[in-house]
This record gives sequence, C-alpha cells and structure tokens, in this order.
Amino acid sequence: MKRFKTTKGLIGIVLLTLIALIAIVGPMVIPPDAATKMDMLARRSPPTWTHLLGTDQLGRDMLYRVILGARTSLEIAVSAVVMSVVLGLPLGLVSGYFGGWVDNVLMRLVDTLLAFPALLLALSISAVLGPNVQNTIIAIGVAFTPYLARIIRGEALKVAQMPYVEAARASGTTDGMIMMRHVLPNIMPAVIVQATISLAFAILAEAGLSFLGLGTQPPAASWGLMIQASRDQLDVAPWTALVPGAAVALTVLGLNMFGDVLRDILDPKSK
Amino acid sequence: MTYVLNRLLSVILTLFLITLVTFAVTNILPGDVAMMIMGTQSNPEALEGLRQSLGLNDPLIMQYGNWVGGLLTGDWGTSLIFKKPIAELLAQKAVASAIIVVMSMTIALTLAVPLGVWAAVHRDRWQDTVSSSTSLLGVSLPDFFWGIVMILVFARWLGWFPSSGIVEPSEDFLGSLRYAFLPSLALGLGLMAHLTRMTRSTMTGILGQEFIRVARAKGLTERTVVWRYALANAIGPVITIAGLQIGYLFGSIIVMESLFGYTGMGWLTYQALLNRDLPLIQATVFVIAAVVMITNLLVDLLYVLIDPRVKLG
Amino acid sequence: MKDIVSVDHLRVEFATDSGPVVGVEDVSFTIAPGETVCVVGESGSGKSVTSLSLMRLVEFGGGTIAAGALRFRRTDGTELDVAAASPAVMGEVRGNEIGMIFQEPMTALNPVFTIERQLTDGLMLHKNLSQAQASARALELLRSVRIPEPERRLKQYPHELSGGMRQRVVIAMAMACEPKLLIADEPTTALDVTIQAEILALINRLKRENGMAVLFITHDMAVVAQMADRVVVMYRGKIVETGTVEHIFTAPKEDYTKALLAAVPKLGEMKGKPAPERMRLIGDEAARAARIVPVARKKEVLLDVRHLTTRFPVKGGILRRTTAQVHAVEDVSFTLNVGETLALVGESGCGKSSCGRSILRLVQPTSGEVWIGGRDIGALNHHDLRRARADMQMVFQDPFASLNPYRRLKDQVAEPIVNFGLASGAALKERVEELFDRVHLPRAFMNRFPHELSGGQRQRVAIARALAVNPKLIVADEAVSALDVSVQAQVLNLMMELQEDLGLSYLFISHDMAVVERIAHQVGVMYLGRIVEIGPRAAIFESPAHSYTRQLLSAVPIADPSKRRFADDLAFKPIKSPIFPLGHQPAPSVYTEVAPGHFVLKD
Amino acid sequence: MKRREFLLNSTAVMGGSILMGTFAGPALAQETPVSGGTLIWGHSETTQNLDMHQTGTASSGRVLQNIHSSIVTVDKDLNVIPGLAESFEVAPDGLTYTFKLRPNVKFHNGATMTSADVKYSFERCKDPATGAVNFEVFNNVAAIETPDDLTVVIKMSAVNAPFLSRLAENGAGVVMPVDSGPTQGTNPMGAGPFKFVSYEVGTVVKMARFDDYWEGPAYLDAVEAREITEPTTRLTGLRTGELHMINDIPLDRVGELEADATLQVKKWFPLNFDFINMNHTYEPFQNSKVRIAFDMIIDKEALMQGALWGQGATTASPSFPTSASYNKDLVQRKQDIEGAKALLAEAGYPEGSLNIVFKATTNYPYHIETAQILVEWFKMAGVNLTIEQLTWADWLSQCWVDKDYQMTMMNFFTLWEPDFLYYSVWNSEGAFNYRAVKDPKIDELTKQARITVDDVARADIYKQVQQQIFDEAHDVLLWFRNGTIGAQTKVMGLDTVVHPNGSNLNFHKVWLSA
Repeated sequence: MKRFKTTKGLIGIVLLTLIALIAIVGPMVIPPDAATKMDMLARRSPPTWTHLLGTDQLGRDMLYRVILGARTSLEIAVSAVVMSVVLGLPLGLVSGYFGGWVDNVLMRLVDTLLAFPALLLALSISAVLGPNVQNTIIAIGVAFTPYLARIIRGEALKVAQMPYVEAARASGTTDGMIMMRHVLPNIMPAVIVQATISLAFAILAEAGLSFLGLGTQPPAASWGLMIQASRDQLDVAPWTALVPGAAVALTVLGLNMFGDVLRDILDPKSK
Repeated sequence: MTYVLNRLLSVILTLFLITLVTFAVTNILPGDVAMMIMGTQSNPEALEGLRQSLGLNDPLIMQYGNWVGGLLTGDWGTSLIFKKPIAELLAQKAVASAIIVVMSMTIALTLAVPLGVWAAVHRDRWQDTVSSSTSLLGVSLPDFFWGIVMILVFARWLGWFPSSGIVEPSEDFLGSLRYAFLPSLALGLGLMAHLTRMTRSTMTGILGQEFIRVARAKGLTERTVVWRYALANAIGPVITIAGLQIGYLFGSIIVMESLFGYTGMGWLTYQALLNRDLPLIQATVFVIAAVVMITNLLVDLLYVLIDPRVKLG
Repeated sequence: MKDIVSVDHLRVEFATDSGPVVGVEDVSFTIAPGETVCVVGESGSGKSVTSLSLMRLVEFGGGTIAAGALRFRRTDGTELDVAAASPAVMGEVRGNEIGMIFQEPMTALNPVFTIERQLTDGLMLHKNLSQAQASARALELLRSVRIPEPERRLKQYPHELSGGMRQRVVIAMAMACEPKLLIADEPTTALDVTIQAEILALINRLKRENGMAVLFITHDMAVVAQMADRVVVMYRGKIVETGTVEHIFTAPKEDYTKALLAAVPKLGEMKGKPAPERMRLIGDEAARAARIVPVARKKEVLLDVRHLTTRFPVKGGILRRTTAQVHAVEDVSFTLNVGETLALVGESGCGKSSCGRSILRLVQPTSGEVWIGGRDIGALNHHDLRRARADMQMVFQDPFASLNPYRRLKDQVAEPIVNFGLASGAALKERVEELFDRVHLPRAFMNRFPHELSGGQRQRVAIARALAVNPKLIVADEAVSALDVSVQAQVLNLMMELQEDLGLSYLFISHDMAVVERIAHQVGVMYLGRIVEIGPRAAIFESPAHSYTRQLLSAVPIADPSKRRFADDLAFKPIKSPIFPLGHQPAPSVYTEVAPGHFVLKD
Repeated sequence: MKRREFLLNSTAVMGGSILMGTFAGPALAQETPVSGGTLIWGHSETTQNLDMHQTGTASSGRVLQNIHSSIVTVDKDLNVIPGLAESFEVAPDGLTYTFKLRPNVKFHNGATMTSADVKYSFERCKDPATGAVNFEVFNNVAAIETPDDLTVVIKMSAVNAPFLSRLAENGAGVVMPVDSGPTQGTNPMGAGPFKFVSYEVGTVVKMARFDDYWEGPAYLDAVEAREITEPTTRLTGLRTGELHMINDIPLDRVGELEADATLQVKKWFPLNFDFINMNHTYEPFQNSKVRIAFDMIIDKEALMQGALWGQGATTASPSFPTSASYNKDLVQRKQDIEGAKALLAEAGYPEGSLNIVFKATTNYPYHIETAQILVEWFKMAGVNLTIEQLTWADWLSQCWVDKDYQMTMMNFFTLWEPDFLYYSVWNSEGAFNYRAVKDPKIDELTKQARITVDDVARADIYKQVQQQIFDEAHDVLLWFRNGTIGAQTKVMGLDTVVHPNGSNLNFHKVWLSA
C-alpha cells in the first residue's frame, strides 16, 4: 500500500521537475522568436516532422509555444495562488482561531466575495487596471481568496480546539504566538495541498480570462491563451487544444500526485 | 425553525452587502450602455441625449436607492438593451438555467459517487489511480473544450442531440430536456472531478470507522456494508459539497450557455456585463447570489433529513 | 476435539513500505464451550489482531493470515478452518455463529440508521426472518439486555442513546443470532466505572444463560480478575503465559506477567496506610519505587477555591441567544495544601475537568474565587493572568494531542520559559536539559518530534513543559488515563517523586479510583458539578458517607479473582442532566462534617 | 456578442454589393419559385431592442429589415429610388421635399398607410426623448406637413444635401403606424414583407409572411432567426441540417464550406473596410515620417491572407470601389522594412526606441490576428509593439470616446456617401475623428466639396482627399472584407437576399425548393 504511494509520488515529482525544467530552461535554449514565428504556408498543420506538435492558425509551432507557454502559465498560476494564500491565510487563521463575532464578520465578507461573480470581477479589473499579466494574477488571486480563506478557517477552527493549543495558552503563550507557532504549522499541510489543487484551476482560469481580453497578451504564449485560441478551430485542428490541454493535464496530474507526497514530507512523522 | 430564520437573516445581510459591492463595481466600470447602443455611431451630443433618456445621469445614491427600493417592491426595472422588463427576462431565463443546473448536478453525482466509492474501496490500488486520473482529466481542460467535444460527438457525428438552442419546458418538456442535455453533460463532467475526490475521501474515512467493522462482524455482505452502511453516511457530506459547487456552477454556465446558444441566466448575465446594462447586471448578480445562498441553506436543511444527528437548534 | 475454538500457531502479517511486518506470531490457545478466556496485554501486544483474525476481519485492516489454523466448531458440529474459509462461508459464520462487540460504543453503531434497522438486518440475513419477526426478536433482545423503554429505543437513532445504552445495543446485536462464541474486544474501556460494572455483569449473565463461550480482550488486569476462567497474556505479538485465572494471579511464572500484575493498583490495598505510596514496579526502578512518600510537611494552603461556579451557555434562537445553561461546576469549594495532592474523582460529565480548567481560567468561571498564593486568579486582568500562569500549569490527558506535532520537543518545553522571559540562549538550553533530566528522558530526545516518542515518554515531556516555569500547582487532568498500566505506574511515580523533591501541589483529576487511592492525600468526589464528599483519602475510601461515593466504590473492579463482584445484573442510578433553563437558581452546597476534615454534601 | 457590427451612420447605405457566390446548379437556379416552408436561419448575433428607431446594432437591423419598409430606398447602383413613396421631389432651393405615397399600402395591423403615419414616424425619430440613434437626420427639419392622405411635405430650415440618401438608410426612413411607438420595442410593426411573431431574448426571432405586402407576398411562410453566436456551433448546425442557412461564416472556414458540395456559399464584397489607426495626439505619430514608415512596415496583401484567410481585397481608398470618387490611382505602399527603418531614424526614432501599445478588440478576432502578425514585422523594423486586448465596451470607451490609445484598428461599413465618409472620419471637426487627425488640406477640401455642385468636380476633390490621406499616411487603409452566407442547396434566391448596404438580409424573394 505504502510502496504504491511512493511510486505515485515519484512519478509526480519527476513530472513536476520535468515541467519546471522546461519552463526554466526552455526559454534559454530555443530561439527567441521561435514561438511567434509564423509560417503562412503551414497554418493549422497537423503534427509533421517539421512541426512535431503541429501549428496553430497563424502557422506558429505548437511545440515551441507550449514550451514557452509553460513559463508564463506557471508564473501566473503560482503568483496568483501565492497571492490568494497571502490574503486568505490571515483572514482564515484569525477567523478560525478567534471564532465568535470576528469569525462572523469575516465570514460574511467571504460569503459576499464568494457570491460575487468572478466574471464581473475580471471585467472590472481588466477595464480599470488594464489587460496584462500582473492584473491577470490579481484577478485570479482575488477570486481564489475567499475559497482559500474558507478552507483555512475550517482547519484553524479544528486546530484551535486541540489540547496543545490549550496547553500553550495555559503556559502563558499569547494569542499571536499561538497562531504563529501552533496553529499555522498545523494547518500548513492542508493549505499547501489546497494550494497545489488551486494551481491547476489557476492555469485554466487564465484561459477563461483570455476570452475577455485579460490574461497573457498575444503573441506571447501561455497554455491558457493557447487553449482559448483553439476554441474556434477544435473541429478542424484538434491538436491546438490537445497540446496545451495535455500540458495542463500532466501538470495537474503531477501536482496531485506530488500533493499527496508533500503532505507526507511536511508531516514530521515521516522525518 | 429559528435556525432557518437565523440563516435567512445572514443570507439577507450578505445579499445586502452584495447589492452594495455590485453597485459600486458596476459604476466603476468605464463606459456605459448608451455608448454600447450607439457604438461607433456615437458622438458626444448623441450620447448625452441617449443617457438622459435612459436615466443614466441621476445621482448615484438615487440610482442605488431606486434599485434597492425596486428590488423590495418587486419593480426590477427594464433592461436597457433588450427593452424588456427585467423580472420577465429573469423568470424565463431562470427556468432554463434551473434545468441545466439540476441536470448537470444529477449527472455529476450519478457519475462521481460510484467512481468515488469504487476508489475508496480500492484505496491506493490501480482502481484508485484510474478514478482520480479520470476525474483529473476532466478538470485539465476548460469547460468549453468539453462543450465543443459534446457538440461534435453527439450532435455532428452521432446526431443524437441538437447542437444548440433551447426549448421552453412549458411548450415541450421532453424537448427542453433534450436541448439541455449536452450543456449539462459538459458541465457535469467538470463538476465530477471534485465530487469524486470528496466522495472518495469521505468514504475512506467512513470505511475506517468502527460501525463498519461491526457491520462486517454481523456477517453483512461487503456490498451491503459499502453501499448501504457506509454510503448512507457519506451522502450528507457529499451533498454539502455539491451544494457548495452550485456557486461554481453558476460561473461555468456563463460559458456553457453561450456556447450552446442555451440562453439562460448565465448568458443573460454575460450579455448584461458586456453591454454595461447596469440594471440587468445588478439584477442577475443579485439573483444568482441569492440562489446560491438559498441553495446552500436548503442543502443544510436537507442534511438534517439525511443525518439524524444534526438538529436545528 | 471438544473445544469450540482452537487457535494453532497463528501468524498475521501486515504489508508495509518496508516489507511485511508481523502482527502476531505463534499464537495458540483454545476456548472450551461456555468458557471465558481473557486475552490480556498492553497496546501493541497483538490481542486485537488475534480476535479480528478469528472473524477474518483482520484483512480489512490490511493484514493477512500468513500461517496457522483457526479451527472453529460450527453449530452443526463440523469443524471450520477460519483461515481458509471462503468469504461466503465467513458471511454465514460472522454474526450468526460468532458475535463480536467492540470498544467504542459511540462509534460502533451506524449513526444514520435506527436501532431497529441495525438489530434486524443481521437477523433477516442469517435467520430468514420477516421484518415483523425480526422486529419482535429485536425487542426481545433489547429487553434481555435490560434497556429501559425498549419499544421506544427501536425507533431511535444511536445519538439519542447514552454510551452505556449503546453498548447494550451492541451486545444485543452480537447476541441476536445466539452465537456460540462472543468476542468482546475491550468492551468496557471507554465506559464509566458504574456502566462498566453493569456491562460486565450483563455479559456474565448472558454467557450463563446461553451457555456461550466468551473471548474477552482487555488491557485491564482488574477486569480480567473479575471475568476470566482462563487467561492468555500477550506481549509484542506473542503469548507470554497461559493459565487459569487463579493461577495467573496467584502464581505467575513469567516476569512480564509479574510486572504487569505488580503495576496494577488494587482498590483497598491502601487500607490503613497514612500517606500515598509509590506504585510497585518490577525491575531497576523497584528499589526507588518502594520508598514510602513521607508525610507532608507543615500544612500550608496553596490553593483556596471558594464557591466556584462555571456554567456554559446553550445557544439557540434567531439571535443565538442563550436559552439554557450547562451547570458544569456548581458552588465548589476546597483547599489544597502545599506539597499535597487533591484528587477530584467522578464519572464523565461530573464537571471535574471543567473545575480544573476554571481554576486555571482556561474557561471563564461564572462566579467564585480562586486564590493561589494569596492572589485571586479570577480578579486578574488579561495581562496579569498571563503572568500568574507561571504559578499554575496543566498536564492533559491525551499525550498525543497535547503536544504540537510540528515542533521539536525542546522548543515545546522551552515555550513557557520563553513566554515569561525567564531564560534565553545557553541558559535556556541548560534549563531544558535539566528538565529532561528531571523527568528521566534522555537529552537526545530534545531534538525529536512528538511522534518519535511513546505515550509515556510524551507524557513526561508534557510534565517537563509544566515544570519549566517552576509552578506551585499542577492540574493533572486524567494525566495517566491513556497510558498502559506499567507506563502509568512509572509516570505516577515520577509525579510523586517531583512532588517530594519540589514541593509541588497536584490537583489530580481522575476517574480511576484505584490510582487515586494510591496517590492522593485528599479526595473530592464530584457529581453533577458539585463535590458530594471531600476529605482525607482514608476517610473517603474506608468510610464513604455519601451514597454516590459508595456506589462508585462498589463498581470498581478489583484485580483479585477471589473478590468477584459482577455476577448478577447491576443497575446503578443513571446520572442526571446538568442542563438547566436560564434563571434556574440551584441551592448552595451545604456540607456536614462527618469526621474532622471529612465533609459530605447535604442532599 | 462577438463580431457585432455597427453601422457607421445613416449614409452607410452602400452601392450594389458585388455577389461572388457560386450558384447552385443551373437547373435548380431556373426552377420556378414555390411558396411555403419555414427558413431556419442561424443568425450570428443577438438581437437586442426591436424598436427600429432605437436600435443601433446591425444585428437587430438585419432582422427588422424584413418587418419594415422605408419611404425611399436605394437600388443596386446606389441611386435613391422610391419605396413607400411612389415618387419624391426636391425643390430647387433644397428646402422642401415632397413625397407622394403609394396608395393602399397595408401595415401588419391591417391599417392603410397614410401621410399621418409618415409624419408620426419621422417626428418620433426626431424627438430626442425617443432615444433614436438616427435622430440627427432630422436636425434641419422645420416642419412636416400632410396636405392630404398621400402627400408628405417636409420643410427644411437649412440645406441638407444627404437628407434623402439618409432616409433610405436603415432606421430613419421607416414608416410605422401612428401610435405604435410604445410597443415597437417588444412588438415591432411596419409594412415589410414579414410580420413579427415572437422573440425569445437571445434565442430566436420568429416572423411570418405578410400576405398584403405592397410588393407582393414573400415565398416563405415564415422565417426563424435562431441566434447562435458561437461560430463552431453555428457551423455544426448548418452541417447537421438543423439550420437552412447561416450568415457570417468564420473567415477561416469559408474555403472548407465552399469545398462541400452539399452546401452553397454566398460571398459579397465589400462588407466593410478596415484601417489601422495611429493616434495623432501621440507624439511620434505627429510626424508623418513615422506614420509613413509604419505604413511601409506592413505588407497588406500578406496581412489580408493571414488575418482574413484571403476573404477580402486590399485597397488604398475607403471609397466604395464602384463609386465615382474612388481614386484608382492610389497604390498601397509596398513592404520595405529597411526603408521604414531609415525613415524612422530620419524622424529621430532609431531602432529600439519606439515602444507602442496596440489596442485591439476581442469583438473582432481577426483584429487580434492582424495585430499578432504586425508585431512580427514591427519587430523586424526595430519597433516594439505590444498588444492589449480589449472587450468591445472597453475599446469604445478607451479608444473611441477617450482617445486613450497609441495604435488600434477598426472597421466601418463602406460609406457610399463621400461627404459623410470623409468629413466625419478625417475632417478635424468630424464626429468620428477619433484619431484626432488635423490636416488643414483635408479640412479645406472636405468643406469645399460640400458646396461643389458638379459631380465630376466633387468626385475629383474626394480623390484629392484620398491622395492626401495616403500621402500623409493619416491612417493605414488595409482592405475591403467579404460578407458571407452559407446555406443548404435547397435554399433558393439567395442572390437577392443581401441588401445593397451589405449588412441587411431581406428574405422577400428567398424560397425553399422541395
């Protein structure tokens, strides 16, 4: 049983390392204009020897684009998730630890954000701040924050009732210290696992935002943008969706497999 | 009963906050519906005239007051782009969306629960991997991808379902379900992933509990133990998660309804937003938020029916 | 073969990361019809694995029967090797010919099904009864386990029943098909002592009436003494010793058995002794343990609790207003001297833990005063309270939950010192090392995480943490309840040693009368939030004056097979609810002094 | 709401679109039209307000064209011809217009049209409270008189030369029955070939034949305009036979449908023209050398092939290609990257010094493709172009209203009336001069044209304007884009369906073969 889990984790780590490597090394080794170079004679070419993964509607090489897109996509996803954690963590922590009216007020706020359509949020950010990568990150980060805050609150609530928290209080530890030293480390695994799952959603969220003009601005490549661009040509050039889709799928798979292992790594019991 | 009232009170409070936020955000958005109506025919005087006739020049406080007042008195105003009473539009589109929301949730649960149970029973074995990989694949590609795949497979190649459109359930109920099926299926696949995971983890927890061992010790077959004893306990948490997914679902239907020309609440919201039709934006956002929160309330009440331990205090 | 069960060289393995791990090995014993065999052992001894193997339930926990035979004589007289039986055959045997009851009555019943459904499904499956017949039989079963209002219970859900009633239901379920063998896996461990007495008596009666054999799994030698015909002692997956109960208790052959027996406090063995006494331990600690704790020095009051009352609100209604109150602690007064131990005893829900927490202001008391060293804790502001906590520390019940799994032990022990700014740098390290020495833990453990330690070791860490700021008072809330008996003895001895060396005062909160008899100077018996009787240890144990105290004492199993107490049905007065409507004004606690320092609540 | 087209303004009436479609087999084409059947049309856009006066979108106009009739209209040669008016007459001073109405024209409600209806309709459109998008057509109208039931006399306060042609356009000239205004938005009614039946918002508009139509009843029993905005879905509907026809075939898919023998494709030209805009208030673009250099960077033919998949024709002039004012001598600048670099250096912008943001709207996906191709060429010329994608609302508010952009592109329906085209778009006072072009020569010429009576001389002035726009590279004119319809082969009479304005579809003569 356990061995199975290790293999799974190993696959996850290998996958993620590979993807991270591609994201970092890719832009260094492939020619700088390879991902935007257009071949008007080979538009929507299915995979061939010259274009291993085919080309898109402007005759750009899908392989190069998917490699260059890795970096943008991961950058956006990681930054957005980090942002939502940075915002959601204090919110959820304080809410879950103190409970009572603090919890009530904060959770009403979170409910409001949850019920507020992400689309309206994205449109406002795009219109007011302008469409670019930073603002895409803000849009995704803000949209994810209430979900994270809710999950963190739940975890913090559980941990706050543990005897070791009471023990810390009995030994004169201040609330701030209890949150930092006792609650935070104990909810971290759940936060990190949730964050890995959110990463997958963030990559796809960018695809949705590209439809509204937010997201990576062309001709730069990102998986989300590529998937979005495939929308009108799925029936004639399915590879334009499948190539970035597979990249996302592999990343998500890797993240999930890795997530399980990460939980174990974070657990001091495994040390 | 007091519990329900209590929850309703918090729903009302949140809805009030939502009216404030929505109103603020929609007014920050640059551009207005007059500009959208005139498009590239607009010149400053023409725009001003149209704004005047649409009542866009009233002070903000007055607009907000009128809106909230209207919400309470049942006068929801008129859509500026469709020139139809908003209440009438909402009534029609809400029914359409209700059909795909219910249908997609049904599809998702029908697929996710067995898959999740199967994975939990064979935890950490190949069945588990198959189940989680399948559900992960579902979330690795966006909704519209699955939507188009559905159109191509079931409408174009197999010809089993119409590729797009919508039928009023009052005219032809079965027909309306036929039109709703493909968008629901595509939405259901997206929802499935999360529900499968939740079913699996809930079931895993329950299968490790003492009463399961007791049931086995009674000599009950494994099928009874898993599908009756364990599942009866898992269904509550799973339904709760499903309820929370309703919010996510209302985000997804925007894309899916536009894709399938299945014009429900999601499509209406999208049109309102794109055209800066403020009264319609405010109404749709408000209604969706209300539906999401009331659904969650209903799910919690349903939980009470499912789980005898939970009492309304 | 006459035996109903014959286990022959059983070996169970569990698959793990690093290859198979042996659960039990070379286990052989037999059970004759109508006989009670007790398998006794501490955690990890493999006693539960053995019982689960007999039902072939061990497979669901990832184990496999790797070798040996488990012969069971079926109702039709044929012999079945359980180890090799098909799932279909096991389905016929389980619940039908072998019944089983488990430790946790709170989780042993499916929370979403009615009692009736859970009682009848086995009957309908095994005995082909109709729904109506099965229901009738279920009612009959509930009557036979003496559940009050059985008709009503059938329609109820598990959460509506008390723990004791639930365990009766579980027993009724196990008895439904009149099995030839009942396996009881720690059936009373989670129960209060009076309920335990009732359940033990019930099992004895059912066994007698049905001529059924019982395989009784327990860690508690006192229960063994009360129940067993024959005893199997297990240790680390192997059998240490087998024999009749008299033989095991009077003339144990193996050292392990001897040590186990020695560590068990026997109720009544302290009769006539003036002061607490260390636990007996076999081995190198024996000499130290044998020393008698000297009589406490000059009496000086450390803790003075006056009319302490703590109520918890029960919220409800549209504005989440308080609609009723749990009267957890109700007008409790007592004093605790420097260097002494006051034990608060009582059953679950009696308010003893809330009392301890209220004294430390971990929960806010409703009224009353708590004076420690001349300071009223209740009157302190937030800041001063934090400072005052240096004087009073707490040791919690669950050594697994009371230490933060993510922090190194040295940091957790150092935390109170750091909090009060008592030391830092090298001085801090030195102090922590000293504390580890003090609780007899190797210094090498300082860099470890809690999970790397055993339960007893963790509890030592928890004690070290409590000691870190040189407190005067330690509230020990069921501090040894979760520990195995030999470990419990060691920890108790450590606590007594510290008391002696450091002049600590303990408020010792416990449900275990035998332990309390051994270590306390003063004993307070709590019931429904009040102290019903308080006085010197000897007075409480030798001349209990309150009816509740007497009831409690009569229910304690004694680790001596010659003093059996649970032959017939017992029915103690059930504990009443401590929830009262708002505005309920309970009468103040008024006591009669029956002997010097021995007070009894006037009812 | 993608690809919504907006008519530029009233004179957006265009001369005879050139049909380029492949007709179904000659045998079929010669069949005698038969009556009956419901045409299912997959409409590419969402119909909004159904009030002909209030609606500005081409999508609504495309449908309402079949419900309303206009007092005058245009023929294929872009001449204003009688519509509901049997004849019309303009007084020599240009201040009085007299319309003789056709007798016995029936509205859908059964009423007979009279001069009162015309007066009602025109006054409704003129009234700012109506919120009509074309209200300024009637700006100079002083009085509308109805001497008898069939005569309408319009008195102008000042000369307004384009008045007649603007009446021929979409909204302004339609005649609605008296007092029907309040219900036009939900139940549009006029004197057109089809009666409005029902509208489900966002789903379908249903229309039925009006048997008393003044030009004779249509062949089709009914038309159902199903709104399917997603291109792939619309194409699928056509291929599965759920739809008889669709408009706006995605540019990249035209070839694919043409190759399909079971379908017919109708294309016409021009639907609209596209041009690249440079904001003249942005410092580098105040220098004509920079603008010319930018023009030189672009290979228009390659761009047209790339972004339009060849569905158009490049042009250096925005004038209607068959109109007298079209300057045939203008030839687009050839791509010359090195020349452009030199010119930029000369203007003080050496390689790498220009960082330009190009705002493109997602409303027109081919604009995004265009921008992406441009980025590559500009990079070669040492200009760093970055794209910002905007929703239609954001584009309108940022580029059109606030002029907050550096570079962008837009399309307009090709304007047949040159005064309106050149004055509005390029005169520094023009209402649609969102690039802030300020060229004294153009200002002078466009003013002069307004008072030039001689047609040839007038056309010549506009040719000079085009020359000036080209010489100064105020904007970079790209191409005329094709309009497209895809249909089942059994849909007949499609060569009549496109209104001369290139946008509206009129189903009067369309029929379904068995």
